[in-house]
Amino acid sequence: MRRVKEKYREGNVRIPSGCAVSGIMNRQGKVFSGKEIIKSISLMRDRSNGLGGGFAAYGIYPQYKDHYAFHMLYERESCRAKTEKFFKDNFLVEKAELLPVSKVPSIKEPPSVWRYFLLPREDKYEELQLSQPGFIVRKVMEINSSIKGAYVASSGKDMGAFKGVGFPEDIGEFYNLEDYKGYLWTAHGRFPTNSPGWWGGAHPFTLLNWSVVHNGEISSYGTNLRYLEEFGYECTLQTDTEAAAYLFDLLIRRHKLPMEIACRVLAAPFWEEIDRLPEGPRKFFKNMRIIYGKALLNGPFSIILGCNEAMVAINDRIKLRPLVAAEKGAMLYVSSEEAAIIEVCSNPDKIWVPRGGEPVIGRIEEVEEKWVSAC
Amino acid sequence: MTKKMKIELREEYCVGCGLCEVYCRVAHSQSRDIIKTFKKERWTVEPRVSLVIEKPLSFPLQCQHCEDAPCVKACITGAMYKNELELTLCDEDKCVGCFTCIMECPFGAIKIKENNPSLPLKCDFCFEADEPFCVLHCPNGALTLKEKIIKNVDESLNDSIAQVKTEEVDTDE
Amino acid sequence: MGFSMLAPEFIIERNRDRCIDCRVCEKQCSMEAHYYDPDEEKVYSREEKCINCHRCISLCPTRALCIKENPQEFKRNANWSRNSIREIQKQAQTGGILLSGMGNPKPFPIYWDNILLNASQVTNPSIDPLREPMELKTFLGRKPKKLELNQDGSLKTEVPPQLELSMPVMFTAMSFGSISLNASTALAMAAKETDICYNTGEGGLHESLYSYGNWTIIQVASGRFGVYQDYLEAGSGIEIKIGQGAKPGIGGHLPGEKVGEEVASTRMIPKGTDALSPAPHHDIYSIEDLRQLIYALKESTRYKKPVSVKIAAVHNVAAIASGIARAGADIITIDGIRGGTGAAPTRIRDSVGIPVEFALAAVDERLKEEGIRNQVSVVAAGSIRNSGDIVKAVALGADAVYIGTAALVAMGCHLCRKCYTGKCNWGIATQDPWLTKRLNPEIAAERLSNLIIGWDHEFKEMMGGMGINAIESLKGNRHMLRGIGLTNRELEVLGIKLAGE
Amino acid sequence: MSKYMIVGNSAAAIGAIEGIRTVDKQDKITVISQEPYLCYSRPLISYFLAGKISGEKLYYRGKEFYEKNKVNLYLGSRAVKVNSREKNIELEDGACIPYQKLLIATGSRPAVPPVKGLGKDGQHFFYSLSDVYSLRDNIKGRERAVVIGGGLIGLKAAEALLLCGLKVTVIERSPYLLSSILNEKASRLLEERIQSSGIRLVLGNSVKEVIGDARVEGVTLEDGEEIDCSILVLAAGVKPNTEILEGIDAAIGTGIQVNRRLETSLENIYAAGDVAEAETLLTKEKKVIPIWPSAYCQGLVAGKNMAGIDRECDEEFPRNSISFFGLNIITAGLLEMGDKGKEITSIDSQNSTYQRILMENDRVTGMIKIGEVNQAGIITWLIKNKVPANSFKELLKRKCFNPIHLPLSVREKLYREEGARR
Repeated sequence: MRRVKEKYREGNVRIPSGCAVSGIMNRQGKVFSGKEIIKSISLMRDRSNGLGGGFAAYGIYPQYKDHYAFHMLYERESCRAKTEKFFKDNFLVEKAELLPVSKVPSIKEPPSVWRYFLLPREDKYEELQLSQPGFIVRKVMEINSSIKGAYVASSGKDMGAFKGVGFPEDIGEFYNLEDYKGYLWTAHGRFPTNSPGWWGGAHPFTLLNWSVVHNGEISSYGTNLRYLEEFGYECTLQTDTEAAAYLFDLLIRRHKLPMEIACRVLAAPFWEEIDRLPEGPRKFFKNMRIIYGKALLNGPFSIILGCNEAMVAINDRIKLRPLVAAEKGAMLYVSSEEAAIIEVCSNPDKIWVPRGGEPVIGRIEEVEEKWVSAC
Repeated sequence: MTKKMKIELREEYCVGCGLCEVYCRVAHSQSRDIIKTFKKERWTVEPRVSLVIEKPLSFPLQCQHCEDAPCVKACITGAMYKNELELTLCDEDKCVGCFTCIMECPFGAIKIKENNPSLPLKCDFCFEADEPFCVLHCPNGALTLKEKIIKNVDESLNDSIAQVKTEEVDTDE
Repeated sequence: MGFSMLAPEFIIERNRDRCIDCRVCEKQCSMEAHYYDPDEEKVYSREEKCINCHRCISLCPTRALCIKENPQEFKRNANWSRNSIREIQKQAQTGGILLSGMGNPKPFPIYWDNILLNASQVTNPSIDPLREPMELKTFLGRKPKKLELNQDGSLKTEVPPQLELSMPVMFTAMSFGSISLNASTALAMAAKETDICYNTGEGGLHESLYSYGNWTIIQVASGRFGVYQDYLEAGSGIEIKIGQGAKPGIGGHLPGEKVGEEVASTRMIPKGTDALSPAPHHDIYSIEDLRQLIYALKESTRYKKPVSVKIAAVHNVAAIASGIARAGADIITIDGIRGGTGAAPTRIRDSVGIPVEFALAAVDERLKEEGIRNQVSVVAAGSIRNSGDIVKAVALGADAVYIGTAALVAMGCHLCRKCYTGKCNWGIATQDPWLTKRLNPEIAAERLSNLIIGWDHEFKEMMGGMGINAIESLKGNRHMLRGIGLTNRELEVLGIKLAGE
Repeated sequence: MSKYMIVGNSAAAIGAIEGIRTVDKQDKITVISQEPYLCYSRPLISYFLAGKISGEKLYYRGKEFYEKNKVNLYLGSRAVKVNSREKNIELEDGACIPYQKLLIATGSRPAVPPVKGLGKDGQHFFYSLSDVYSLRDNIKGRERAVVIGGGLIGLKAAEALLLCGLKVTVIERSPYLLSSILNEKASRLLEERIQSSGIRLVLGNSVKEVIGDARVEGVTLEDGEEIDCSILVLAAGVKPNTEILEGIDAAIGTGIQVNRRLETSLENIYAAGDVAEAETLLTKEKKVIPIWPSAYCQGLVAGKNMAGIDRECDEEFPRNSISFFGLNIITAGLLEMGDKGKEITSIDSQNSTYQRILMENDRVTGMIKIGEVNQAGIITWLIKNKVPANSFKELLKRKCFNPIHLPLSVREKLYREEGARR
C-alpha cells in the first residue's frame, strides 16, 4: 500500500471521494451468499479507483446472536496485545480468532484481521451508569482514539463489516465473503481523491449495529460535526460517513425518533413544500427543522444505512447523486446504478428512482413497527 | 407626454433645496444646458416654479393645472386655455397682461414676468418633454407624477370630448 | 476670543467654471458652511464649519464642489499623528470630553477581510440559486434539545416562540431620539418589506410604528425609556441591552436639544431634558439579577416572545455568553468594537472592547463545549459591511447579524461622524424638522430593501457556491473558512485553518 | 326650432354655450345679438383703440367657435320683447322666434350723465366696439379730449386717447379715482401715476354743460371752469338692459333678479351677466356685479341648468384686476368695513406698493393690492371660501402672502379641493 505521511493519513485530513454503493436485502430474513453483493458492486468498477472497498453483512453469526462481534484491524502485532488486554479489562471474551482471509494479488500488506465475540462486563458498565450500547460506543471510541494502530471495523450483534484498501470485489475475495450467509448486504466502492494511508477509513462505517455506506460529499460537515460534538460524539475519521452514522445513532437510538422522521431530518423538506402542507404536518415539519437544523445533511449524497431490522436508502434533497431501487418478491435492491441491480436480478417486479429526500425503507417482515432502538 | 398627468406635491418631503427652480430654468432655456442657462441666459429665462420657505416648512409653488381652472374661466381674452391633456397653458399672443388670472389663482402660482412685465409666467408642465424637469430632479420625492383621475364625465372645459373615468395610478416614471 | 488654533479640518474647492451660484448648497448646509454674497452675486464658503458630510456635493446640480482633507500638515511625526495633535487642541480649547459618532475608525485589522470562503469544485457541484431553492429562512430563539413524539406520532415537544426572518440580517438598535422618526419609520417599513426585523433601540416605540409589531424587536435598556406593558407586547421579540460595542461599560447620552415633543412623549421623559441611560442596569449587578429580569419580561409577555440579551464584546465574552444562556436568555447578541453609535466618548469608542470576529468564535466554541450551542441563538453585530461579512459571521457560528452603520449608509449617511451635534444634514441623526424631512421614509425604505435584497442574492450565490442550499448547514461550518495573513494564534482563536491547509 | 335661445353674445352667452355643450352635444342653440360682431372681449376695446392689439386678437373664442358648437347666430338683430305665455321672443323687425329655454344675457349699456348740451358731434360713449370704431375715425386731427367719469372705463378710455396722441382731461365727481373699488390712500398712488403720464385729473367736480353748437368745443364745470376740447367721452357708469323682460311681471331690481341656478321668476327663462342681479357672497344683498369672470361663470351654470342638470353658481363678489401705465392693481371683496372690522395695511413707499386687507369677525372680507400683485389670488380664495384667518392674521401683512403661510389643514383643503374642484 502507498506510504502516506502521518499528517496526510485519513483522520488527519478530510479526503473527499466519489463512490459506488449497493445494497441487497431479503425482507423475510432468508440468508443468501455474499456472492450476489460482490457481483453487483463489481459491475460499478469504474466508480471506484481501488483505494477503498467494503461490505456490511447482517445475519452472518446466528450462533453468537447475543454477543457483540468485534472485527479488529491491527497494523502491528503490538496493537493486538494492547487491545486484547483492554478486552479482558472490560469484556467477557467468548471467542477470539483470526478472520479467515485469502491472498489477493492487488491487496498489498493487509493489516491482520481478528474477530472477537464479547459481552460487556456488568460491573463495568453499571459503574459508568451507561446502558450496554452506550458502554460499547464509549469503549469503541476509546480503542479507536487511544490504541494507535488498532481499529474497530465493526462492533454490532450478528453482523460484521469487511473493509480495506482495494477494489471492492478484491476485498470481497480477500475476506472470502462467498462463504458467509446473510439476509442483508451492503457494499461500497470508493474513489477517494487521495490514498487514505490505512484501512480504517474505508466504508462502511459502523457503530453498534448501524452500518453506513455513502456516495457523495457533505458540504454541511463542519456544522454537523460541531452539532454532534455537543452530544459527545468524537469524529476521529473526519469522514462524511462517520458523521452520517453518528447522526442516525443520535436521532434513532438516543432521541428515539422513528426511521422515517430521522430520514426527514437528514434530508429535510424545503420550506416551500412545508408551507404547502396542511396545518398538522406543517407545524410538525416546521418545528422539526427548527430543532434539528444543524443535523441537516447538505450537499450531494446517496446513503445506504444497514441495521439488523432494516435497510434504508436515502438521497439528498435535490438528488445530486444517483440512487435506484427495485423489488422482486421479498428481495429489495438499492444501488447507485440500475445496471448493478439488473446484474443480480434480471427482471425485478418493480424498479424506480426515489425522489430527492424520500427514503426507501425495507424492513424484516416479522419485526413489527414499534421497535425503536438498534440494540 | 401622452397621458393626462398631474404633479403631486408632498410638502413633508420638500427639503427646500431649490433644484426644481434650477432645472425649471434649464428646461425653458435655449441651450437646455445647465451651465449655459445660468452663465449666459441667466436674466432671460425665469423659473416658472417658485420655492417658498418658512423654516421648517418649504415647498415649490406651481400651477396645479386645476380641472375646473378659475384662471381659464376668468381670462378675458381666452388666452388661458386647456390643451387636450387638460394642461392649463397661456397663449402669449392673445394675452394682454390684465392679470385677472393672478387675481383668481388660489395657489399664487402665476407671477408677472420680470423681463416682460405685461405677460404672466406659469408652469407649462414641460409639455414638450416626457416629464416635467422639476419632478425629474426633485431629490426627495416631494414632486411626483400621478395619472390624473377625471371625476365627472360630463363637465370639462372648453368643448373637449367626454373623458372615460381613469383610476389614480402612481406612475413612478 | 475669536482666535482658534484649530485649522479647518477640510477645504472646500469650488470650480468656478461649473458653479452657477444657484445657492442649492447654501440652502442645504445645516452647518452654514456656504453663504451667498448678494453684492457679488456669488456663493462663498466658510471652511471651518465644514464637516465633509457630502450633502452639498450630492445636491450640487453641476458637480462644482469637491471637499478635501485640509492638506495643512504638521511637521511629520510618527508618534504625534495629526489626529492626536488636533484632539489635544480641541480639548485644550473646550475642556470637555471628546465626543464622536459612528464606529471606531482606528486601523485595527478587519478580520472579515482576512477570512476566505470555500467553493465546490469537482467533488461536489455548486448549487445554482437561480434553478434550485436556496433557503435563508432563519429562526432565532431557544430550541429544545430534542424532538419527542406522542404515541400516535404527533408532536409532543413544545417549541418556544421564535423570531422568524427571511434571511439572517436584522437592523440593529438605533433609538428614536438619536435617529429621526422618518429614519425609524424607514427601518420599520424596510423590515416589513423584506420580512426581517428591526430593533427599536432604547428610545421606546413611537405610536405610529406599533403596526409594524411583527417585524419589531423592542429593546429594554438601563434607562427603561418608554417601557410599559403595551410596549413590551408590541414587538415580536424583546432585547435587554446590557452593552453596546462602540461604548462598552458606559450608558447612553441623548443631548436635551434632541429631546423634542415626539421623543419626549415616546420616551416618557420631560421635553428638553438630557436622556441619560445609566452605565449598568441598576437592577442587574450579577448574573442571577439578569435571570430575574429575563423571566420578569417573559412572565409579563406570557412566554410568547423570545428574549435576547445584548452585550458588548469584551475580554470575557465567552464566559458571559454562556452565563447568559444559562440565565434563560433565548438569543445572545454580541456587539464588536467597530460597532457604531450616535454619541460616545472618543477614547472609549477607540479603545474599549474586542473585535466581533474573535468574540463570536470564542462564544460559539464555548457554548458548543458546554453542549448548549444549539439551544440558544447567537447574533453578531459591530460593523457588518457587506454580504461577505454575513456569510463569514454565520460560518463562524452566528445565527444572524445586526447591521447598523450599513443601514444608515443605505439611507444616506456619509459617515461624517458628527451625529452627536444633532444637525445631521441627511435628516437621519437629528430631530430638527427642517432636517428630518430630508429623509423621505418611502425612498429610504426602498433603498434599505434594495440593500437587503441585493445581499440576499449575493448570500445565495456564495452559499450555493459552497454546495449548500440551506443556511442551517452554514452555521458554525468553519470548514468553509480559511485564514490568510493571520498568525497561528489568531487562526486558533477563530477556529479556522490557514489557506492551503 | 332650437331648444336653446340666448339673447346677447358676450361673456355670459359664451359661458352658456359652453355650459350647454358640456351636457347636451346635439340640440341647436340660437343666439340673437344686437351688435354686428362675433363675441369680442369688451375690456380689450381700450387696447384696440390704443393700437396695442389687432382686430383679430379681439375675438374671445375665435371664428370657428359657433360652427363647432352648432350655434346659429343672428348678428345685428335686437330682441325687443319676450312673450312668456306664447314662449317666443319678438325681434325689432317684428319676427317672432319660439324658444323652449331662454337666456337673457343682454348685458348693460352706458348711462347718460345729467349734463346739458349733449348730443353734439364729437361726443362718444366708450362701451362697445362700434363706439371705438366711430371714436377712432373721429379723433383724426383732434388734440384735446375730455372724459366724464373717473371709473374703470373712464380711465381706460383716457389712457387709450392719450396713447393716440390727444391731451386728455378726466372729470370725476368723487374726491378720488376708482372710488368704487379703492380707498383714498390707494387711489392717491394711482392718481400720481396717471398724472405723471400727462393726463389732467379734475376731481370732486362734474360737468354742468357742453359748449358748442353742432360740434363739441368745450365743457363748463360746476365751479364754472371751462375746458375746451373737441372730443367728449361719456363714461359715467352703466345700466343693465332689462327692458326686454319688462311688462311681463318678471322680478326686476336694478337687474333681472335670479336665484343661484340663474333662473328668473319666469319659468324656463334664465338671466346671466351684467343684466342679472343675484345674491352676493359677502353682504347677502341682491346686486349686479358687472365683471367679466362672474358673467362667464353665471353663463356656464345657466347653460348647464338649461341643459337639464342641476347646478348652483357660487355667489359672486366684486373683484377687479387692472393696470394703468405699468401700475398693477388688484382688488376684491368689500371696500368698507363694519364697526367690528379691522384693517391690515402695509406700504412700501420705496417701490410704491400698497396692500390693504379688511378683516371682519376673523374672516378676510376685502383686499386692495397696488404695485405688487403677485399671489393676490390666495386672498381672493380666502374671501371666496370665508376661511377663518385668525391664526395667520399677522402674516397677512406680508407682501407675498402665499399658501405656505396658511395652517396645514387649510393648505391641505386648498390643494385637495381647489386642484380638482368641479
